[in-house]
Amino acid sequence: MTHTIVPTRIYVQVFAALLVLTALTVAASFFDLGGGRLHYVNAVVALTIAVSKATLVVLYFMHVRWSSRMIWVFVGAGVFWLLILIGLTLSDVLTRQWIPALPPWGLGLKP
Amino acid sequence: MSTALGDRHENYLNVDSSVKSWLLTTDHKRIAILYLLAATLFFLVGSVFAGLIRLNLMTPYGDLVQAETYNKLFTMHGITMIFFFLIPSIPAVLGNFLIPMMIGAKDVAFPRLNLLSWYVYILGGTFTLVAATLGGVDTGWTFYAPYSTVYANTNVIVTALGIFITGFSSILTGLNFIVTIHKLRAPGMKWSRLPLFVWAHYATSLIMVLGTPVIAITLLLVALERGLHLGIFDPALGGDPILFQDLFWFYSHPAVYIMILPSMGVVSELIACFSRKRIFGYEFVAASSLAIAILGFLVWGHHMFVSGQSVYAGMVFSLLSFLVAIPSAIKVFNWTATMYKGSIAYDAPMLYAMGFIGLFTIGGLTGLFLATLGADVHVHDTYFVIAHFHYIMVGGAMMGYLGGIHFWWPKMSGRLYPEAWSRAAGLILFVGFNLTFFPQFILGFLGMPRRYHVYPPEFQVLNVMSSAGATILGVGYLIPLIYLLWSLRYGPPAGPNPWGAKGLEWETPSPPPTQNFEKTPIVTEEAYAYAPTEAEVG
Amino acid sequence: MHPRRRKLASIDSPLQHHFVGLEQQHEASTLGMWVFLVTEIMFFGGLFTLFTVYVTIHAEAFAEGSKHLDLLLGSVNTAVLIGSSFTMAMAVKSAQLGQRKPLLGFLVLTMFLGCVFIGIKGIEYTHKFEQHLVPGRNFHLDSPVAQNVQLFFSFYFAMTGLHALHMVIGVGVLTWLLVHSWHGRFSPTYFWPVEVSGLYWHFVDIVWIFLFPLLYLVARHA
Amino acid sequence: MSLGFPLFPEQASTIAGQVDMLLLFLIGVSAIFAGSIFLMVILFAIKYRRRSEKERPRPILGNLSLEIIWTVIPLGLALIMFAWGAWLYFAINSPPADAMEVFVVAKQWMWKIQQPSGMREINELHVPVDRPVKLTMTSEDTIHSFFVPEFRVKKDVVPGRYTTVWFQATKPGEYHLFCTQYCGTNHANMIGRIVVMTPEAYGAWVRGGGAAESPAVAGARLFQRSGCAGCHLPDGKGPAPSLVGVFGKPVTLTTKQTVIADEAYLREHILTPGSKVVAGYPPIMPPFKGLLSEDQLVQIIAYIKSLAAEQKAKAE
Repeated sequence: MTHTIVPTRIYVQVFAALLVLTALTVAASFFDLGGGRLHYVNAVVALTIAVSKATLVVLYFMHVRWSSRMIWVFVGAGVFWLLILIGLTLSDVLTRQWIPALPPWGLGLKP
Repeated sequence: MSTALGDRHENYLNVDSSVKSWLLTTDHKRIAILYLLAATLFFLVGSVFAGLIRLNLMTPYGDLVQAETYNKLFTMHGITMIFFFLIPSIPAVLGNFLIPMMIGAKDVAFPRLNLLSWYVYILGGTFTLVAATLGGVDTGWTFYAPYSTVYANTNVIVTALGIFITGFSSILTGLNFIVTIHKLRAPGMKWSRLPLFVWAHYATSLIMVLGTPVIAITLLLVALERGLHLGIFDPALGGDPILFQDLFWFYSHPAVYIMILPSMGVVSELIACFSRKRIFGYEFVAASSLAIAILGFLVWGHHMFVSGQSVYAGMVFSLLSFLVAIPSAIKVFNWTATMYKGSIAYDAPMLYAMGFIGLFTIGGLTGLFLATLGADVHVHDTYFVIAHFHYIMVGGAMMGYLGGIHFWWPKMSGRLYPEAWSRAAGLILFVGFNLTFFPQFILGFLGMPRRYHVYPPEFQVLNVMSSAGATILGVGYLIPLIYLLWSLRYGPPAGPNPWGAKGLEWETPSPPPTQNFEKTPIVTEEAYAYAPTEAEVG
Repeated sequence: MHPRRRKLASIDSPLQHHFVGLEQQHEASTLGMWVFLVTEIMFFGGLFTLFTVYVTIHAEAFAEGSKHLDLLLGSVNTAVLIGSSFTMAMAVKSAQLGQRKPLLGFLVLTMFLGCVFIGIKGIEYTHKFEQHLVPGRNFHLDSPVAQNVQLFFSFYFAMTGLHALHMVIGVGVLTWLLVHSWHGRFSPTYFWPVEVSGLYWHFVDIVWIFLFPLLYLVARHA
Repeated sequence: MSLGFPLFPEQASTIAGQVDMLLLFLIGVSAIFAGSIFLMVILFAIKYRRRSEKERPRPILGNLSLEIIWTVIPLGLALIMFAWGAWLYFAINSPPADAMEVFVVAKQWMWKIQQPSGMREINELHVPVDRPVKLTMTSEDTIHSFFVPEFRVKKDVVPGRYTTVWFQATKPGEYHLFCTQYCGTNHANMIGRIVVMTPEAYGAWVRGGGAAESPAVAGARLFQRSGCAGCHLPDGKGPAPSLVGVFGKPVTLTTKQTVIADEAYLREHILTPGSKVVAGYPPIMPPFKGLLSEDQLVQIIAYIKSLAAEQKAKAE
């Protein structure tokens, strides 16, 4: 059997890091990080922390750090496909108000 | 070839004939037979709906059925054929039967899960059929919001839940295949030696696993919206109905590849066997399956070019749609090149394979019209689209399925079917199919919209042609049903390898024993090693 | 792996007939669970996509809705769930080492924390019900964008509800594990059921790790 | 041709010929590809048919240059189709600035149309020949789709937002208007008529329609009656911004975002004012959701548009 036995110390450290990050993200939400102008800064900070937490869980609690490359590929595929779904959907929603001007090279449609 | 063995040996069919042994079986071959029976049943139900649709469209005035009934007919036709026949057909029947044998395994990785998938499929199907009998559903198989969530007065919730449930069957089958192909290959069965049928099913399984959950959550939301008025897709409550289309097509476009990729896998096997040649450009055909599976997820927006989607997103989706056409083209070219300087036999499966190439080529090329932005605007939601996807789904997927059934029938049943009848049926199907669906391309150019119960009289000539073709098509489907059943009792024993084909599944008796192989095979050669050995050339 | 060396499988052995050995069975099961988790990502992914779109176009209403959520209970629940992930990881380790008593202990602890999470969620749901924030006929809020706030709560209930359902299933799976470990079924060579259940449990934790900031935090300053 | 049916519908708009050229190109490419595949399959099937059971053809494993050729050529053709199609799509989606504006409200199962003169039609649309016409469309219930085969244009009509389509008819005559997005029981009967008339005939037809109010005039009345005019004073001194000249201009919101005050924004703002409040003004406007019909909304927006046009005219 080649299963890694992870030392308890590492689990405790990851657990502590997760709690600290949770505290950090809650604390950050009380401050207006964009200075009232950039409304998305808070969101970026909160999501960055969430991604870090998820990464810790995946790598250590779920043992991906010690897993075969195939598992990495599947984890990566899951995340990648989710980004495709979100990304291409947003590409539509966020550009709907852009009304195209008549192309400059023209079509000569007028009689 | 040993024909004397016949049915004498103990095999998966005669090992235990009690009903209980079938309903509780975990043998992938028996589960495949269970799927075959259920899928055939759903196909017959779906065909009856199709027949009534064509009958109604013989006249422009909707003389046969009321508008409500007609709308339910095309909805149930689409739902039954897509979710309950085409999607499970090749993977769950032929894939289940063959993948473990082709890779030299005794079963799939999770046999009990495999049986569960079948029960889940039957449960989902029952839900939908119950909904159909209790008044039907009239949203179209696409369930577009807000019609499905607010305005339809039919059994939308039950039907949506039925499809939701069946989705899990598809997910579990895909999961099972992925793990099986990764972990259960016989010694020496490297990825580069896998039959293309297995490659195609690997790609298909990826789509099932990555796409199906999205349709599941989407239809669950439709049911919740109807029941609880969540408002997520309802503009009256702040929602956006276009987002339903995004999520729906994120699955439903790749779902077309769930139907066609396995069929392409079948055709690769058939062309190689009946040309007695290794597939030309094996690596390219294998890689193109994966490319289709991946690129297929990036093109869903081409179903929404006139939906009010952003013009710029439309351009991105159009460009990506053209990219997914390339791997399909590569496959067609490679199959054709395989026939070059081959030794071609005209057995029934090969006729289906050649029919597939022809019809799929037309289906694929007309897909380009729909990917081209300016052209799609005109033909979108007209009969052109109907014709296009029937060329892919019936001309492509169905031809491949029938070709595969004919090819592996001797393996599954241990019997041969009458050759002359099978060739005649293949030709009748080809003629009937083209007569049914080619006129619909022209109807689409002329502007006849889809899902019309009545239509302006100038479209009648073409509609009558189409309905006439459907009659021939129906006869073409009935003939194989009859002679295949006939062969179960009267067909001569097939022997392990009636076609002289290569592949592990042909090295075991027909029908195969429960464990597939006497002992685990050890693979030492490439797939399709039809070439003469050194000694033979000598 | 020695695929050609076939072990004899007795009836009581956890090895199923079609595998070559326990190692192959273990790897297949782990891969199977990961593939399943990929489908789960996409399942929740549909909701996350919709939420992302609406939080962009109805930023203000979603911020207002977010402020009606109980940040304290949400934070406590996050800590509880992270704690349960930790105890689950320890349970898997105990199973790996074949230590029956610690395995039982950590399983019970994980189940307990899971139930605490579900309980707190129940309290939050009750509050929302009392405050008339459940979408539907009883929804009431004095706000110029009340309707879009209702949409926020539709997402809140759909997403946390689906997550809670996964928690309930997880507790069910843990109960099954508990029974089997009580009977001493697991060993250093056969512990994959504990490991794959652990993967599932951690996944449900990760979903919450994203739900928490998206629902409770992100929109607060929009 | 004596087929008994045509292969293409009549070309009756400026865009129709362009679309048909693209379609013919696609048909040509498809025919060449499909033809050569069929030919090869049949040729190979006959030429290399199995003559003896002992035949063992020599394997041809593949050919990299062939693979590259049959990847690159289709890719090149595909890119031409893409570019051509995208160019046309842009044109189909870019209404000329001077287009005559018609409002369309679709509902199960009819087309309600209002002419610039204010005249209303149901399931009929009269337009003059040789003049660009822009339709601003919305739906009262489900999604519908506006399709005129002879014009080669189509656009979904979506509840909760405005979509537009434009065309310039080239031949007087009558054409089908189809609903192509399935919308329920009588979807197939949601068929209308487009009547293209000479400018003279159209003028006479409009005059014959009697003294109908134009949408902007009706909108002005609604603007008074609904209480909008109490706050939105023309000089901007009221508690709400002046709406003179606002249409089509950028406005800054309380969130520091800038949006263009187009139809979509005005619509959203009238229905749920709280969501995007203009900077510098208190969020006191009541929501009009449920109080105004789609027709009335369109009229108020037409009025706000006319204010911008008036200002522009004065400035010139």
